[in-house]
Amino acid sequence: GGLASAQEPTPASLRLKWLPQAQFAGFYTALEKGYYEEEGIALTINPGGPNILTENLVATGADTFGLSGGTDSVFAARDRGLPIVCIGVAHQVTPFVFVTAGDGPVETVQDFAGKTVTTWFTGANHVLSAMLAHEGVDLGTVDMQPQQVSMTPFVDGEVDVATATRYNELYTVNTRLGAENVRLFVPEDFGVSFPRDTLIVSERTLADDPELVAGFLRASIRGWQDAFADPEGAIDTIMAVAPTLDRAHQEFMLEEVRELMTAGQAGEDGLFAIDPAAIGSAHDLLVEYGVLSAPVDLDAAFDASALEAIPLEDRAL
Amino acid sequence: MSPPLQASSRAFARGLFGAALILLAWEFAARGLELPHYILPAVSTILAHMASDASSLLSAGRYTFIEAATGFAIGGLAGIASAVLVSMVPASRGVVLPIATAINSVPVVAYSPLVLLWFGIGMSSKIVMVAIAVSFTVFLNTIAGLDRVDRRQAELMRSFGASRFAVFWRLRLPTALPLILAGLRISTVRSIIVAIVTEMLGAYDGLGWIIYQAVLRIDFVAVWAAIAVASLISLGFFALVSMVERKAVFWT
Amino acid sequence: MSAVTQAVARPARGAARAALWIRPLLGAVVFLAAVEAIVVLLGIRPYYLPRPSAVFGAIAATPQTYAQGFARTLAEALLGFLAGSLFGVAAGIAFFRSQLLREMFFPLFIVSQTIPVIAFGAIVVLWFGNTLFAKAAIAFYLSFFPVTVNTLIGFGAVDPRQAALMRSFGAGERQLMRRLYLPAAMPQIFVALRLASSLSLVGAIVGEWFGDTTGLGVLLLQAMYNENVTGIWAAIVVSAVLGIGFYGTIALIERGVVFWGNEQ
Amino acid sequence: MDWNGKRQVGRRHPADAVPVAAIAAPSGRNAGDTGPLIEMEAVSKSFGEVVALQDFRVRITPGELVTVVGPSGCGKSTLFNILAGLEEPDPQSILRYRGRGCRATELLGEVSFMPQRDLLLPWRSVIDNAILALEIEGVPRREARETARRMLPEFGLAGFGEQYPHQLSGGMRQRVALMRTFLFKRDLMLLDEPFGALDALTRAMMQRWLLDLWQKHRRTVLFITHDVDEALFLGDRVLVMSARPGRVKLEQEVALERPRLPEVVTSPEFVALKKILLEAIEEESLKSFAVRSP
Amino acid sequence: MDWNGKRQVGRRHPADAVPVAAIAAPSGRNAGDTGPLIEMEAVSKSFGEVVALQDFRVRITPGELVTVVGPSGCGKSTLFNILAGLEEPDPQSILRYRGRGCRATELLGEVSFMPQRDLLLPWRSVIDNAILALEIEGVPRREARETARRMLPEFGLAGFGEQYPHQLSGGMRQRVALMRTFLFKRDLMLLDEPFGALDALTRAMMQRWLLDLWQKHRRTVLFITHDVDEALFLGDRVLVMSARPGRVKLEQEVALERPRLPEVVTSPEFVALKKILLEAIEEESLKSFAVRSP
Ligand SMILES: Nc1ncnc2c1ncn2[C@@H]1O[C@H](COP(=O)(O)OP(=O)(O)OP(=O)(O)O)[C@@H](O)[C@H]1O
Ligand SMILES: Nc1ncnc2c1ncn2[C@@H]1O[C@H](COP(=O)(O)OP(=O)(O)OP(=O)(O)O)[C@@H](O)[C@H]1O
Ligand SMILES: Cc1ncc(C[n+]2csc(CCO)c2C)c(N)n1
Ligand SMILES: [Mg+2]
Ligand SMILES: [Mg+2]
Repeated sequence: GGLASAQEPTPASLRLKWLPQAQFAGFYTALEKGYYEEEGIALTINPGGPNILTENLVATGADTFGLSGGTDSVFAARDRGLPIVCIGVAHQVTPFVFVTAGDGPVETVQDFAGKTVTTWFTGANHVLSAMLAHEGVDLGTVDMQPQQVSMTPFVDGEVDVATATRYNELYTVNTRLGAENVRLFVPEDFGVSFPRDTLIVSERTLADDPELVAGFLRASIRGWQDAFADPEGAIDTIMAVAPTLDRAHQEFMLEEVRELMTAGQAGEDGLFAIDPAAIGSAHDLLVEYGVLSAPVDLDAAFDASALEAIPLEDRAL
Repeated sequence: MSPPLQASSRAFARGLFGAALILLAWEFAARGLELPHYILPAVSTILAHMASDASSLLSAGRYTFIEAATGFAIGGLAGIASAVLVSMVPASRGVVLPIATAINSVPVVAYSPLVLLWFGIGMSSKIVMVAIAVSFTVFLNTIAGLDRVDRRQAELMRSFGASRFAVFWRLRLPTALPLILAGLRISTVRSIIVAIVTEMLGAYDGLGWIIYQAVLRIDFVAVWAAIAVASLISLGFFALVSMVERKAVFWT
Repeated sequence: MSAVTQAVARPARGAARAALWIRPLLGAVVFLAAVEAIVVLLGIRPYYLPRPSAVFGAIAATPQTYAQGFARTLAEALLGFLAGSLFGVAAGIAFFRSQLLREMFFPLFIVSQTIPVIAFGAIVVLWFGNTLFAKAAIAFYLSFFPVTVNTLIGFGAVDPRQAALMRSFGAGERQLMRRLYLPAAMPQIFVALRLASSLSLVGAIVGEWFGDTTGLGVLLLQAMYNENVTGIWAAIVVSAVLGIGFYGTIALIERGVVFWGNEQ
Repeated sequence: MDWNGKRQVGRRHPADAVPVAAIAAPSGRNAGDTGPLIEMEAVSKSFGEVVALQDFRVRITPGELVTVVGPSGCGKSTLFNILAGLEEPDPQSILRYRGRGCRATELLGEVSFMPQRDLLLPWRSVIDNAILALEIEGVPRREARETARRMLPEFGLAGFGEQYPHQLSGGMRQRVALMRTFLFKRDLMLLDEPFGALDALTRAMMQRWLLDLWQKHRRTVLFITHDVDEALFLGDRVLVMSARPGRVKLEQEVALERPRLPEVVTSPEFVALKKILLEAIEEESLKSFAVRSP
Repeated sequence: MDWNGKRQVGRRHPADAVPVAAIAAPSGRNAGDTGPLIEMEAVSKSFGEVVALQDFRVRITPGELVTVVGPSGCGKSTLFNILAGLEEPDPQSILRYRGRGCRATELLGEVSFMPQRDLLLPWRSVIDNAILALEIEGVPRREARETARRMLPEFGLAGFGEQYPHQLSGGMRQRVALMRTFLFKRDLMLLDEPFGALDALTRAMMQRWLLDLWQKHRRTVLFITHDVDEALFLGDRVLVMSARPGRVKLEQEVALERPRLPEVVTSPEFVALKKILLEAIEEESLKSFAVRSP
C-alpha cells in the first residue's frame, strides 16, 4: 500500500457501466479482499444501467471513478466538453462480434448484402459499416436495423446477422443454438478494432489527487489478477452481490472477459493498457463517419500517467 | 359563445405567461451559473438546436404521436369496455380487477422486452405498450365513475322498466363521463411518455429513439430538444381531450 | 343502537371480507393453472412464456433476494406515494382556489409529466444520489399528477348549493375546503390514489434502474438484459404481488373513508 | 265478501280483528276484472334495527284512487318502494299483483312511480327529463319530445323546455318529475307527495289535472300526501298509517260524490271526515315523537 | 313614506308591546335600533333571459316574523339566496342591513338560512349534520354534539342521531336541516318551506316550536310557505309575491292576537284574511301558467 493505512481512508466511488456481473469481477474481488482499503480508499461500487451515463456522473463529480462504455464514449464525452480522462482500457479488442447461423447463407461479410443485419446504433453500427467498407460491400445493400434487447428474433431466424457481446449475447446464442451452429465475424479480422470498457476519472481528480488514482488502479489490477487466478472465488463474490444471476453464464463471462482484457497490447503493457494505435484507429473511424464533430485531442483524453506510476511487473498478466 | 372563449384565451395567455416565467428563470440560471450542457443547457441553446434540427424532430414527433394516439385510442376503448364489462357482470370484478392491478403494478417498461419480442421493434410494440398503460388508468376511472351512480336514480329508471343496458346508457355512462374523461386526460400525457420510453428500448424512429441515441452520444441538448417537442405534443394532446371534455360534460 | 347494528352487521362483513380475498386468490390459482396447462400443452417455448411453476421455482431459489427487493421497493414506493398524494391534493387545492395559479402553472404540471425520467437517470443520481430518496422522488413524480387532476374533478362536482349553504353559515375558504370540498371529493381522490399506488411502484422500480443494488427493479433489469425470461417473470410476479397488496390496502382504506356511497 | 264489508266508512282496522283466512281468499278467484290489482298481506320491512313496515296489509281495486297519510318517517315511501319493485319486503311478506303472488322485483316496469325526491338527471333538459321513461320504452326521441313539449303549458312549464334542472325552482322541478311520471303510462301510479312543493293554486290545478286523467283513463292511483284536505278531496279511500313501524291504522272510505268541486272542503261531511282523520294522525304523530326518547 | 304608513295599520304585533330598542339590543351592534333590520329597494335579479325578481322592495323590522307566499317559480328562493348573501342582485339594486347599504356577500354568516332542498352532507351523521354551522363557528365538536343530541327528541329524531341521511325519510331529512338552521343562532332567520315535507301534526308541533323560539329569542324570521293557513298562523305580516318576475304584490298585516291557538284558523278574521290572500295568489298563479305559452 502506497498510502499509510493509519490515515483516514479517502471516500471514493466507482460507477460501473452495467449491473453487477462477472464483467466487473476484478473490482468486486479487490473490494472484498480489502485492496482498496489498503490503498487508503473507502470505495463504493455503484452499478450502472441502461439509463445512466458513467461519463456524466464522473464529469459532474457524482462518482470518482467510472468504468465507462469504451473508447467511443470517451471520444464523445470529450467532444461534448465533458472534463473526463481515460486512465485505462479494460477490453483491448472489440468485445462484440457479429453472429449468423452456422448453416445459414451468410458465410462472408460480402454475404451481408441483401440480408437483414441488426446492430446497436450506439457505436457497433460504425464498426459494422467499417467492416463492410473494408470488404467492399455497398452499405446501401445491407438492411441494417436497430437491435433490441432480445436475441430471440435472431435465434428464430427472423434476422440473418445480429450483434453480440462476447460475454452476454454470445452466451445466449450459444446455449440456444449450440456454439457449433453459430458463425462469428470478429471485427479485428476485418481491420476494425474498438477497445471498450474504459476506466475514467475527472480531469480535476487526476490533477489534484494522482495518488488516489494510482492507488485505485493498483488495487483494481490486484483484484483482477486474483479474479483470473481464482475464477471460482471471483464468481462466488459476484454471485453474493447478485444472487439471481446464472452461475454458468458468469463463469463463461469471466473467461471471455479475461480474453478481452489480456488481448493485444495488454500482453506487453499489462492490464488496462492504453494502446494509442487501437485508439487512434477507432477515433479516425468515428471522425470518418461524422460521429465526432471534430477530431479529439487524444493526448488529453487518454492519460497513462497514473497507470505508468505503477511498476509494470505489478500490472503484468 | 364568447365568454367561455374569452376565458380560455385568457387562460392560454396566463399559461404562456407562466411558461415564459419558468423559461426565463431557467435561461438565467443556466447562463448565470454557467451550468454545463450535461447538467442543464440554456433554453436558448435548446431552442437553437430545435430550429436547426426541426425537420427530423418534427418527423420523429409525428411518428411518436401516431403511436401514442393509436395506443391511446385502443387502450381507452379497452379500458372503458372492460370497466363496462365489470360493472355489467359484477361477478367478473373479483377476477378482472386483481389481474388489471397486477399488470399495472409492474412498470410498462418491464414488459417491453416481452412486448418487443411478441410485437417486434416497429410501431405495433409501442402501440401495445401505450394501450396497456392507458387502459388501466381509464379502466379505474371508468369503474369508479360507473359506481358513482345515485342508487335511487338507478332504481327510478328500473321502475320505468329500464333494462340494465338502458340504465347503463342513460344513467351510468353520463354519471361516469366526468371521471372517464379525466382518466383519458391523464392518459394523454402518459401515452406520449410510454411511447417514448418504449422507443428508447428499441425502435426505428420517434422521439424516444432520438433521445436514446442522443444520450449515448452524450448530446444533452438534443435530448432536451426532443423532450421539448414531446412536451409540446403532449400539451396539444391534453388540450384536445380537455376540449372534448368541456363539450361533453357541460352540466357541471 | 348503532352498536347493535354493527354487531349484527359484523358477521356479514367478515364473510364479505373473506370473499374479497378468496375470490381473487381462487381466480389467480385457476388462472395460473390454465397458463401452465396452455404452455405445456401447446409447447410454448420458455423464451416466449415460461411455465408459472418455473417462475415460482426461480423465486424459491433465492427467496431472500426477492424478499429484500420487495421490502426496499415497498419503502421507496410508499414514501413517494405519500409525498405524491399529499402534494397532489395540495396542488389541487391551490389550483382550485386560485384560478391565476391554475392557469399559469397547470400547463407546467402537464409538461412535467411529459419528461421521461429514464432519459435523465444521470440527473436523478446527480441530484439525489443513490439514496432511497432518489427512488421515492421518482415515485412522487409519477404519482402526484393524477391526484391533482382528480382532486380538481372532485371539487368541480361539489354541489354549489351546498357550498353556498356553508358560506351562509359564515364558513371561510378553509372551512369550506375541510368540511365540504375535501370530503365530497374523497371518492374521486381515492380513484387517483389507487392509480397513484400503482404509479408510485412503477416509479420506485424505474428509479432502481439508475444504478441501485437492491430492489425489484434491479432484479427486473438484470433479468431483462440477460434475457432471463423466467427471471423477468419472477420479478414481474413479485412486483405484481406488491402492487396488489398496495392497491388493496388503499382500496380498503377507501372503503372506510368513503362509506356513504353515492347518495345525493 | 267479508273484507269488502270491512271497507266501510270509518272502520278502524287493527290487524288482529281481521280474519286472516278471509283476507287470503281472493287468490283463489281467477284474476277477473273485479279482483284487486294489488294485495299486500303481512308485509314487513326492516332496515337493520329500524322496522319501517310491520304487518302491513292493503288491497287496491283497479281504478281506485287511494290516498295515504301518516306521520313523517312512518314508512310511506318504503311502502311505495316495495310496490314499485325497488325494494324487496322481508321474507314471509305476501304480495299479489292481479291476483298472482309475486316478488316485488316483478313489478319493475309495471308501475309508474314518482319518488319523493325528484331525481332529475342534471345533464338532461326539462323536456329530456320528462321523456326519460318514454325513451326507455323505445318511443322515438323526436316523437316523445313532441308529446312532452305539448304538455309543458299544462304543467306551468311553458318556455322552460330547454332549461336544465339546476335552473329551475323547487316547485318546477317537482312538476318536471310529475310530467315524467305521467308520460309513463301504467295501470298503477304511485305518487309520493307529488304536490308538496307547490303553491295552493298550482296545487289545485294539478289536482284537477290528476282527477281528469284518472277519470278519463281509469288508472289506479296511490297518492301520498301530508295534506288531509288533499287526501280527502282526491281519494276514494284514505289509508292512515300508524307511527313506525308502519301499519294501516285506519282505512277511511270517502263517500263524497264526484266530480268534487273545490267547495266540497267546507261541506259538513268533509269536515267530519277530516276530523276523524286528523285525530287518527295526531295520535300517531304524537307516538312518533314519544318513541325512542333517550 | 306610504310604505311605512302601511305598516302602521292594525299593527297588533307583540313587538309593539316590547320596547323596540330591547329587541335589537342583544347584539349591542350600533345603529338605528329602531330602524329596519333589512331593507330591499328596487332589487332585481335575472338569470339570462329569465327575470326572477324585478323591482322587489321590502323592509323587515327586527323581531318580525314575516311569511312569504307566491306561485311556484316566482322568485322566493332567489330572494332568500340574496338575503343569505349567496347571490348578488343585479346592479342598481339597493340592499340595506341595519340601516347600512351593503352588498349581498356581506350578509354571509349574518343570517341563518334553511334552503329549500335539505343539502345534508351524506358523509355526516344526523348529529354531525346538525352541528355543521356550530362547528364552522368554532364550537368544540363535543360540546356541539351534546347540544344537538339533547334537541333530537324535540325534532322527533330521538334515536336517529347516528344515522346517515340516506337512511332517513324525506320529512326526517327536513327536520335535520331545520335543526342545523336553528343551531346557527343569528338575528335573521330565513326558512324556505321548512315544513313542506311534514305531516299535519309534526308540522303543527314544529310551528309551535318555532313560535316559542321566536318569542323567547326575538329572532327576526322570514318564512316561505305554500300553505296560506301556515302563513297566517305564523306571520306578523304576509308578503304575497307576484308571478315571475317576482315583486311584492300584497303586504298583508296579520292582526291576530298572540299567542295564537290552533283554533284561530276558524275565526272570522282568519278566514277573511285567508280569502284576501288566496285571491291574490290565485290571480298570480294563473298568470304564471298563462305566461310564455308557446
Ligand atoms: N335505506 C334505508 N336505510 C335505513 N333506514 C331506512 C332506509 N330507508 C328508510 N329508512 C327508515 O325507515 C323509516 C321509514 O322511512 P320512509 O321514507 O318510508 O318514511 P315516510 O313515511 O316516507 O316519511 P316522510 O313522510 O318523512 O317521507 C324511517 O325511519 C327511515 O329512517
Ligand atoms: N341558477 C339559476 N339559473 C337560471 N334560472 C334560475 C336559477 N335559479 C332560479 N332560476 C329561475 O328563477 C325563477 C325563480 O326561481 P325560484 O327558485 O326563486 O322560485 P321559487 O319562488 O322559490 O319557486 P318554488 O316555490 O317552486 O320553489 C325560476 O323561473 C327559475 O327557473
Ligand atoms: C439496446 C441495447 N441492448 C443491448 C446493448 C448491448 N449490451 C448488452 S449488455 C450491455 C452492457 C454490458 O456490456 C450492453 C451494452 C446495447 N448497447 N444496447
Ligand atoms: Mg317519504
Ligand atoms: Mg323555491
